[in-house]
Amino acid sequence: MGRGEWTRRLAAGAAAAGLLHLCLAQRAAAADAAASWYDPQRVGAPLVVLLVFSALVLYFIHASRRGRALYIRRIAGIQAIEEAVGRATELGRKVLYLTGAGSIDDNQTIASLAVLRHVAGLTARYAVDLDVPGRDPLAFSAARETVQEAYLQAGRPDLFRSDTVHYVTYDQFAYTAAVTGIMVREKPAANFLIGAFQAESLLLAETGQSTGAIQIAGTAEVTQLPFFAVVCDYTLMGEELYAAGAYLSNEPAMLGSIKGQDFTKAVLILVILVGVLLEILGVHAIKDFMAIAG
Amino acid sequence: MFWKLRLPLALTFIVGLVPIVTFFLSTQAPVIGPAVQFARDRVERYMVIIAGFALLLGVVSVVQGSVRKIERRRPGWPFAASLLAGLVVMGAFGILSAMRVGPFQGLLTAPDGGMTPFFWMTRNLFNPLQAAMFSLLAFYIASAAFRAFRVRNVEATILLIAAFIVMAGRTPLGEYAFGWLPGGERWLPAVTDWIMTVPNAAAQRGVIIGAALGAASLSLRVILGIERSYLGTTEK
Amino acid sequence: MSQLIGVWVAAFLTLCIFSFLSRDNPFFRFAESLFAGVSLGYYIGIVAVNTLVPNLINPLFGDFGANAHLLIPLLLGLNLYTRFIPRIAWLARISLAVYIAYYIGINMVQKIQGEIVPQVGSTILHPIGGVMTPVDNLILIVGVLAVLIYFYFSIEHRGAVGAVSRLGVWFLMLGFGAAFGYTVMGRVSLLIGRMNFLFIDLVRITGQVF
Amino acid sequence: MKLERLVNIDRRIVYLCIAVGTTLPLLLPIGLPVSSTPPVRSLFEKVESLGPEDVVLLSFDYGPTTAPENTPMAEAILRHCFTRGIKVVVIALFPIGGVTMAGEVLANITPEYPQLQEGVDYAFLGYKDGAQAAMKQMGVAFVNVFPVDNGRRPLGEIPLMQRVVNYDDVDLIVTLSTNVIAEWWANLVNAQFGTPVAVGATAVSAPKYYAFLDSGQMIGLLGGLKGASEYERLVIDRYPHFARLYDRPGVYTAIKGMDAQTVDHAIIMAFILFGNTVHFLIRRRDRRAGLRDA
Repeated sequence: MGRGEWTRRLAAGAAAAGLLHLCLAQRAAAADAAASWYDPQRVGAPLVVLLVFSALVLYFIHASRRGRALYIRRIAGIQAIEEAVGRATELGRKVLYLTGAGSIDDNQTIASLAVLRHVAGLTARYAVDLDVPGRDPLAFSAARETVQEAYLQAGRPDLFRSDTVHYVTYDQFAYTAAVTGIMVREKPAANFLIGAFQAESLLLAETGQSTGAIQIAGTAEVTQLPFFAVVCDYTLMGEELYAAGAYLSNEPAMLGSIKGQDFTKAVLILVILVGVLLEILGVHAIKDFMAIAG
Repeated sequence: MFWKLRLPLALTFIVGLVPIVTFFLSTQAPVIGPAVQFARDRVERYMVIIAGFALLLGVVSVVQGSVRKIERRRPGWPFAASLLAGLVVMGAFGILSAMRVGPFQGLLTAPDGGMTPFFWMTRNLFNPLQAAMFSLLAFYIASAAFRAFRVRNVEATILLIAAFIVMAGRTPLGEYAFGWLPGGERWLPAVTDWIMTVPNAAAQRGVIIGAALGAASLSLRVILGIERSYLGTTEK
Repeated sequence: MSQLIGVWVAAFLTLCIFSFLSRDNPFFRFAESLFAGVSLGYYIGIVAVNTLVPNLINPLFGDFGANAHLLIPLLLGLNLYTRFIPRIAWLARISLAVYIAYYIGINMVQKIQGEIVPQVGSTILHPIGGVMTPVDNLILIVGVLAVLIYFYFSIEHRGAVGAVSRLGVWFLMLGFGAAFGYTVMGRVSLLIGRMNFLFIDLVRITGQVF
Repeated sequence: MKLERLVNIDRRIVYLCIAVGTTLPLLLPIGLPVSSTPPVRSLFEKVESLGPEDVVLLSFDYGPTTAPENTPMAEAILRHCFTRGIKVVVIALFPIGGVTMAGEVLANITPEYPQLQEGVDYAFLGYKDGAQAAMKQMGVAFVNVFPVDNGRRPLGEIPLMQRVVNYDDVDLIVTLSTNVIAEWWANLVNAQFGTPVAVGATAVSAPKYYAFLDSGQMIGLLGGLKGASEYERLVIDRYPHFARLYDRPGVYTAIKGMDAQTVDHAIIMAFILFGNTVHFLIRRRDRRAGLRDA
């Protein structure tokens, strides 16, 4: 069975399970017997959304692999990545890449590693120094694998040194102090601040701004977005961060997954619109359904 | 090739589905109930232990880097020495406390309720350094506000006005501004509350829903083995 | 006396950090490198005492039979160090893969159950009404939809979609500005705390000793 | 050219202004007028209505990071209670430094009241892990949660604790809180046992407690330094002898802290206005120059 066939079947299966579940959920609510299999607190809206979402994503991955052309609009922050590395090449200065505060249990860090993979490929190709100081030990390990492999792929394993990806410390502000020190002393031409960030976001971004580096930030942390948006040259906000790696890879399967998540978004917008309409009419069915798991 | 790439990917697929499937199942379920219970209780503890081991990987990297710097007398090598000194002293106190060697009984409080050396270092070196670094934000937030809040275009102007109102509304300045009008001292604080609870909440909610979709989509890509930058391996 | 030395050490290090505001200098560099070392040592202690000893070592040494399953995380943890042996360095990826996979699965359901469903659910409101004014709900609904449209990647942002997406940007800017202004107070409080330490506590404690 | 220099002034000038604006008000109090708001007044009036027969439970649910905001609240409320002869039971439920904060505040305030006896007029029970469970258990008996006080004295030997068995013997609970613990006091203790709860919250978390005030689950709220300074002002106005205490130069108070806050906010806003004025002048100049050239 080919790979495309496999994803198509999964998609169809997920969709069918979604419909089946919708019917079952009504009964499960009435019959206590079903509750011994399900966790009644958790099935309902979350499971429906999960199945609809998975079905859409799998379908578009499949369609994209079959050669269907998918349009994805320009995202300024992503376009700027190559420009930033290019500038470092011109100036002969290093590129600094931070994967954020999160460990690899945070999806933002995984998304950041996908972007790092691309950035490392560029720095290898242009023979620019790359500096990835690590904060979380597991994220540091994964970043090291990522960068080393990117250099190997680019045919420049000679340029990868053991201090390209180096560890600093686990502490939020000790790490911040060390990185601001690097920024001020070594004046990187480009700073990438991509991943989960906490209060240190502004300390890092302001220091980087003062050294004249071009700064590309990306995070899904709602509380830190304002600071990146105000200080950095480009900011990948929330969903853009997660899409960046897929966008950069330009692989059909990756792009298909973005299309699938976009369609889910359209469905959710529709759910909100219909839900609001029903609220006006005094029918609370959709609101109640979404509130079950609240 | 199979072991190096396919095994990690196969493990990712299987291990990744476990929390998704067990999430919806009941621990009371017939047959699989105990397995669900196991997945929920034990695996989380396993992960904490694995993460604990990872810290030493970082320590090795730091020690290697610093020692190399000192050996080769690279610029700034004395600072590498002070780093190592801090690491060795504090780390030794920590490990001795973990092994309960001699006077090192307990990490933060000694059995008699007094301060351990580890705690003394935490309180007088570590915590003040953290607090000092954190408080630099007051300076940085001011300079960022000065530089960035300019009436350049519609977007920047909205940003500026919102920030300005909220800054005023959170201090007595907001009360003075319209205090000369009857009831005016409540205006800016009320507008501040409104901005925070209505438009700000809407923006945050939009970002959260979008980001959650993006994160879920990334999860799916990882589980399916489409996204594997983090493994450092590609198929090409 | 130990307290007196302590506060003066703390004060000195605080000033070293503050000196960075003027420019980079050896005092900051010293504080920064000491900070990195001490903090790493701190986490060694914390991880050893709070994680490895109670969750792994004590159970294994206490009652091996009942806790033999803990060999799984032990092996996966030790496996991370195969990285230092070039021939089998790739083995370390297995531990990473297992760790990532588990959390990536958890995150998927949690994002859907904990964020998407409740956030969408609480946006389904009667448009007339609200906490503070009668149009609050309407503004909230419009704002959420506009921001979601802004994040829509599959359509070019032109025409009507472009206009709604621009409205989404305005909502984002309003939110960002407000959040920025709102945070100022907390950050200034931290600085007040430090200044209070340098100018009031330090003097008081020194005075108490002499 | 000169105007451009004004827009791009050295950021250290901004830093210097903030440093001075924070330090001076601490050393030389300005005494900006403080007007009190209803949530603060209602807590103050509640304490005013209590006397030597009554008991207040004061819970330290914050750590050193928010001490500049929370400690002045604790001190003002404690002084208010001690002045009125109200009995106070002090506990700490915040894991990272709560008990340290409580100890420091007591060590600071009790010398001002030499007539008070520990164990008779107030009791310090110490810290308990697991705030929610502790709150529920204290509804049954304090001794279940705190078998001994912070000085390891059995509760049975403490005269005050012989008559304060559980929440039934407490007239008011005040929590000084940095996070969710305040909500638990309202949702668990007030809802279940009916004891009035008031909260001293950090500025960041204060807005979400308005809902609790509206629903009557909290009878008072001090929000951040602002709230603390309002309470201090109310206490000073009612008991003028406090003015001497609060005006001493070597003492940190919320009124001084609030002065610093207000000054710093004013400085930042002034810089923003200044930057925009210059920005506007540059644009006007350039537009005129453009007209001339054309």
